[in-house]
Amino acid sequence: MKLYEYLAKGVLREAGVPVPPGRVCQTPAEAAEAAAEIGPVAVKAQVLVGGRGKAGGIGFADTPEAARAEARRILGMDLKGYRVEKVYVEGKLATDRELYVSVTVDRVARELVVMASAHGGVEIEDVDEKFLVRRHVPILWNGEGYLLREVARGIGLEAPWAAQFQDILARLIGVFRQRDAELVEINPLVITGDEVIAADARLNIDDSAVDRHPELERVEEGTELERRVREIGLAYVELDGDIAVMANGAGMAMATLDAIAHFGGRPANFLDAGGGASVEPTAQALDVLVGMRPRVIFINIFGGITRCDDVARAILTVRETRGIPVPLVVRLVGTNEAEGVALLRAAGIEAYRDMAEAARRTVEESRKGRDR
Amino acid sequence: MKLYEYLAKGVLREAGVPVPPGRVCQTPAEAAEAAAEIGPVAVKAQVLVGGRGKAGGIGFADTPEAARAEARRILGMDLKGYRVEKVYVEGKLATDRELYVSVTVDRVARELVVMASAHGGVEIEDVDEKFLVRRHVPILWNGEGYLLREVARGIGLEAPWAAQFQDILARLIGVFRQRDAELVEINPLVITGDEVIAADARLNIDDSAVDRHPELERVEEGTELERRVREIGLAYVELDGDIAVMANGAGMAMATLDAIAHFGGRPANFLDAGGGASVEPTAQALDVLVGMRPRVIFINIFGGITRCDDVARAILTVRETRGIPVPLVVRLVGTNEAEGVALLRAAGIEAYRDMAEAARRTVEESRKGRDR
Amino acid sequence: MSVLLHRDTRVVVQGITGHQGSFHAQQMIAYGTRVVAGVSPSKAGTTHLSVPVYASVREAVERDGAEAAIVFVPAAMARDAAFEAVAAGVRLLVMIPEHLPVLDTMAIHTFCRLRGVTLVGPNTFGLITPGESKLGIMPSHIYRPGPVGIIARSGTLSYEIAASLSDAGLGQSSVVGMGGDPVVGQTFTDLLPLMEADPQTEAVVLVGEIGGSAEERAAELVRTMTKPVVAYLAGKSAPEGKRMGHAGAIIERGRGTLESKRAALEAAGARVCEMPWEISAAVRSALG
Amino acid sequence: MSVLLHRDTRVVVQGITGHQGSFHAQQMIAYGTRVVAGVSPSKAGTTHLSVPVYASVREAVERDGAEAAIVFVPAAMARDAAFEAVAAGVRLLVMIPEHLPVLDTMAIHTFCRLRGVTLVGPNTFGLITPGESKLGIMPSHIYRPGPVGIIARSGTLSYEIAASLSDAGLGQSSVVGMGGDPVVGQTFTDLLPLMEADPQTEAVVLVGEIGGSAEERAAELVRTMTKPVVAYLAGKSAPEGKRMGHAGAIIERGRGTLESKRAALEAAGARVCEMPWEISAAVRSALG
Repeated sequence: MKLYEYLAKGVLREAGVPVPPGRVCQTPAEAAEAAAEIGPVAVKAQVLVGGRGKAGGIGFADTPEAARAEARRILGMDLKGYRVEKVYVEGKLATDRELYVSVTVDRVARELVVMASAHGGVEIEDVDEKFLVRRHVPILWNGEGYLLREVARGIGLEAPWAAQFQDILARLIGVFRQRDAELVEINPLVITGDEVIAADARLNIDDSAVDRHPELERVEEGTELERRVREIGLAYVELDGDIAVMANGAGMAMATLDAIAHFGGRPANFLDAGGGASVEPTAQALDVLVGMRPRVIFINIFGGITRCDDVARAILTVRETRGIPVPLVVRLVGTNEAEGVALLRAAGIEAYRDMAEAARRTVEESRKGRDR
Repeated sequence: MKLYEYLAKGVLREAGVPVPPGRVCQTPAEAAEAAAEIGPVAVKAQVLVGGRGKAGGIGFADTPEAARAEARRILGMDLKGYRVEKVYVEGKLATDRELYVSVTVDRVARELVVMASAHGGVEIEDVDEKFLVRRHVPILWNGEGYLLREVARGIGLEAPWAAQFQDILARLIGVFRQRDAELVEINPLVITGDEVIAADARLNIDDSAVDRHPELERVEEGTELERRVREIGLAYVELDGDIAVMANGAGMAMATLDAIAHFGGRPANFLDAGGGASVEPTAQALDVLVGMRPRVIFINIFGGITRCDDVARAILTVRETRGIPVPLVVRLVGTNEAEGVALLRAAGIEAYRDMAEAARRTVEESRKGRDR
Repeated sequence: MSVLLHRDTRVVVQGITGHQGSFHAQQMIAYGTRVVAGVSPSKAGTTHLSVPVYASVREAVERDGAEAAIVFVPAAMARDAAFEAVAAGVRLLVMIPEHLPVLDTMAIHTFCRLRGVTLVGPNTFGLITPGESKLGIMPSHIYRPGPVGIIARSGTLSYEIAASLSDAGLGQSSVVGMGGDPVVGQTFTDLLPLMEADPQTEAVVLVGEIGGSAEERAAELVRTMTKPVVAYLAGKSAPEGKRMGHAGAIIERGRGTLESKRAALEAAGARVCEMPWEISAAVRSALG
Repeated sequence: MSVLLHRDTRVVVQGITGHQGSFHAQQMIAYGTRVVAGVSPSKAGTTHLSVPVYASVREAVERDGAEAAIVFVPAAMARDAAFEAVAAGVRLLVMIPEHLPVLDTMAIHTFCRLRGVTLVGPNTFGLITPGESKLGIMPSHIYRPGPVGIIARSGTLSYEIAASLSDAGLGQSSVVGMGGDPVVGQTFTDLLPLMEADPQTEAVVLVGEIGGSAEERAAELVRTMTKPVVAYLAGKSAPEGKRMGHAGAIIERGRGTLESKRAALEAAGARVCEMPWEISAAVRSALG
């Protein structure tokens, strides 16, 4: 779960990380009020994508009136597909230098890793490796200073900033651990005069740990359809093609998309119906696919724990209740394959055994659909 | 550093461990007042030794007047060599069962270890091993319930006490870690009706960690002389013999006592002058020994980092300033041995090379002293 | 021979009386797995599927000599269950649950390292030594004993591939599921040396996917192996920044792409198949 | 040969510009120890005793290939220094400071185990391979190369014994200080197998004392050793419940007595001497 900047900064502020004063606003009037309180401000679109600045999602204002105008401009704008619903009105910083610092998980070392750079303010993937300092955080690390000193020294910080940076870094690691984060990032971490202060902040929470953090405000992400499917408990990602896809298991679902692309088709979604799905969720999932109005629906099942007859029953249920108004290609092998195939055949649906053949046929159907 | 029961219970109460209401009192009048507030009470001598009960250091009182009388009896009494200065007046418990539970360090496993028994109320060393449940606390343990369940089950606890016991155990481990303890012990942990409550408590703090716990009240331990020598920064233990001993290094000091005992003598103290002591602390240490008015003083030095000439200078300093009115046996070998021996010889003191010979001579001198 | 799991491995099932635990314990027993006990604190003292049910793993270790534990408990209780098994002294720990917080997995992993325990998972289908024993949730009927080792990040995809190998007459020596999470106990890098050392294994199939760098790391080892390695990598069509079902299957800020993995493996001499159905022919040809 | 420390071992001294660190670094260099660098954040960039002084151990490891670190910092900073050395990748860590909180030592010990680092101490005099290298605060002149390995809980007492062995013409292969704390990195049990395996070592002297059960544990190993073991145990006259100089030298509630240790070692076949001056004759006779 990604937190909006203003929420991330709230968590950091609570943890003792210096952040500028700021208020989240939903109207230009609120923005003007906030600026009247704070003084010269930045007005920042609150969206869950990076690169806001370049896309025009950040403005500056020295007066309340200017803040109102900036808020009016930004609120409601479309930033990389996301409509801006809120702006964060925040005290403007005089920036002497911009640093980068983040904490994330190193999958290989199975440890947290700190990354820092003296060249902040640009996306981390654009920072040259040679300017990046990386240090692992041992699981037994409990504030020992060596780690903080090494990072501060590694990016060339000296007094009076080094001590402040070290303090901030220790707090960021603390936030990561206490909040079950998967990313804590301050970019840029700004040097202004003698002070070090977080100008922007990202805080992503481990989805698997969100439930044990009732103190954090929930942020919904993704399209409306994605949210709806996730509520059923299924993994779903919207794509931009015209072939609706369902498979069981994340790997099979990915491989199914790849197979469609292999034959020149364009998948409309990723949908993992689960490794051991039964009739009900499978029917719900199929229901979603029908609702997407694709050119074709491709169901690719390798029945391990999933039983092919259950899948067949789910298909028939959906066809009987709401109908399936688009071509349907089914590939069905594995546990109870014979029963499943027989059930479908009795209803006039021919199932494939071979994944390649089924995927090719699916793509052909999608072309036919386009020609119609 | 051992904490008095009332201090230990204060720490436990703060950590959420159930303890009876209680007040520490220095006069019989205070005890009566406390009893008036609390109701029927136990009046308990606050001393740093076990076995108070058997020694008469605990009394019970149902009325304020009885509490006054018990306090009068106990305050000022001598318990195993310690004068009782304070009593703890604490709500009396109706005891159904007495359990034992403690957390300490397992040196071999280098982990904390929990010990528990359904047979509490007696000293742990008297509990049969087969009634003791031992479980290590992994350094990564962070409240996982398996450990708590295993211990509770191991001592045969069932509902409604098991859950309370588990909660208490988790808190005791927390206290151990947060306070840098070396022993947390509740004996007995009492079952009274549906409740589990700590009737007695020991909390010993790791001496090496006391400095980082300014929140803990300091408790002075040992005789006045022991405290005085420790303030100089030397390791000192009072013994009951008549030969004052100084050596450099803990092992050498122990071996020196053993050598004296080996030849039939009785050491008056253990004193480790340090592995690399220079003139000043050595002179201070010797000064203490002289003040003890022993029959003989034995100085046993293996000069490694310690320089023999420094030791000789310290001896001569003390002799010149305050005088050494008892026989002195010096064994001096190692670094700068020749200079040290020469310095002493010039002052009329003959040093030994051989530890055995010196120890034997020391014991002979002590016998002479006794004959005088 | 086989890696990690043998016909004699004594297994305790944590959560044996739950819906999933009970079903799969039964399947494992039917396959021949030596399940010696189950754990379920609320059902302690009973018998389930003809094995004793205890309140703790420790009892299973002490009374029945359990050496391996498989965990079927909800994610919220998984860390406790894992610590319990490790503290009780098992040598192999298979974590089936999905949705474990990554910090929990890191703690479990570290505790396993300290106690010398082999951790498989979490979010894994487990592992199977065909014809001997299985410790997981995979369908039993698709495997045949044989010369091919499989290491997979994904369950169903590995079933697809195992079945196609079996259909082609290519049995499996050991099949191990890494698990679909970002942090898991055993990765390709931990398992490849076991496959290389196992006399039964003649070729290894890696089933990888987008996210992380496990495949790139594996490539470093593939370079030094004497046995042929065939790989299939899923997620070529996955967009950046989206989790593809597995918590670990995500391309983040340009890292974890399929291209990077394919390039590394091919440069190391592995045969990377374009589609899963090409695997069995590739293995056949690699075995010569 | 020798255990743990050789003439080529590259050493970094943490706290090299402090009073104690500077003195002993000089002594070590004079003895022949290959001190390649020192660490002292406030003096970084300077040269001390002809070696570079860095702000971090990492620099010493990366630039000068330091493999061993010896720590001379106040107890309050010792945990930080130890973590720094381990994280930087040294293989051997010698902790001289006394008065480390036990929980700190436990954390350091665990971190060392996770990274495969050999921890000696804390509260140790260090270790020496006579004639090759020393890593500690022991007086150099008392040792001679030879066939006797010494493992000691106490510094000065071990000096006494080493000197008497040297005087008797019995040199030492390796002398290792366990440290006087309740929890230490290397105990008799960890070191005896190294002595047993070391071809230069022909007999082992254990210098034990009251407190804990390290000697009883050692006895279990002594039983299986081919090399003779001679022991001296200090603290026969120590009263119960009193710390005898070392934090670890205390008889608590009847545990850690000398009698228990002596009985265990003798039952295991070790020769336990009554007094330290009897050691060299006992070793001479054990060597035959």
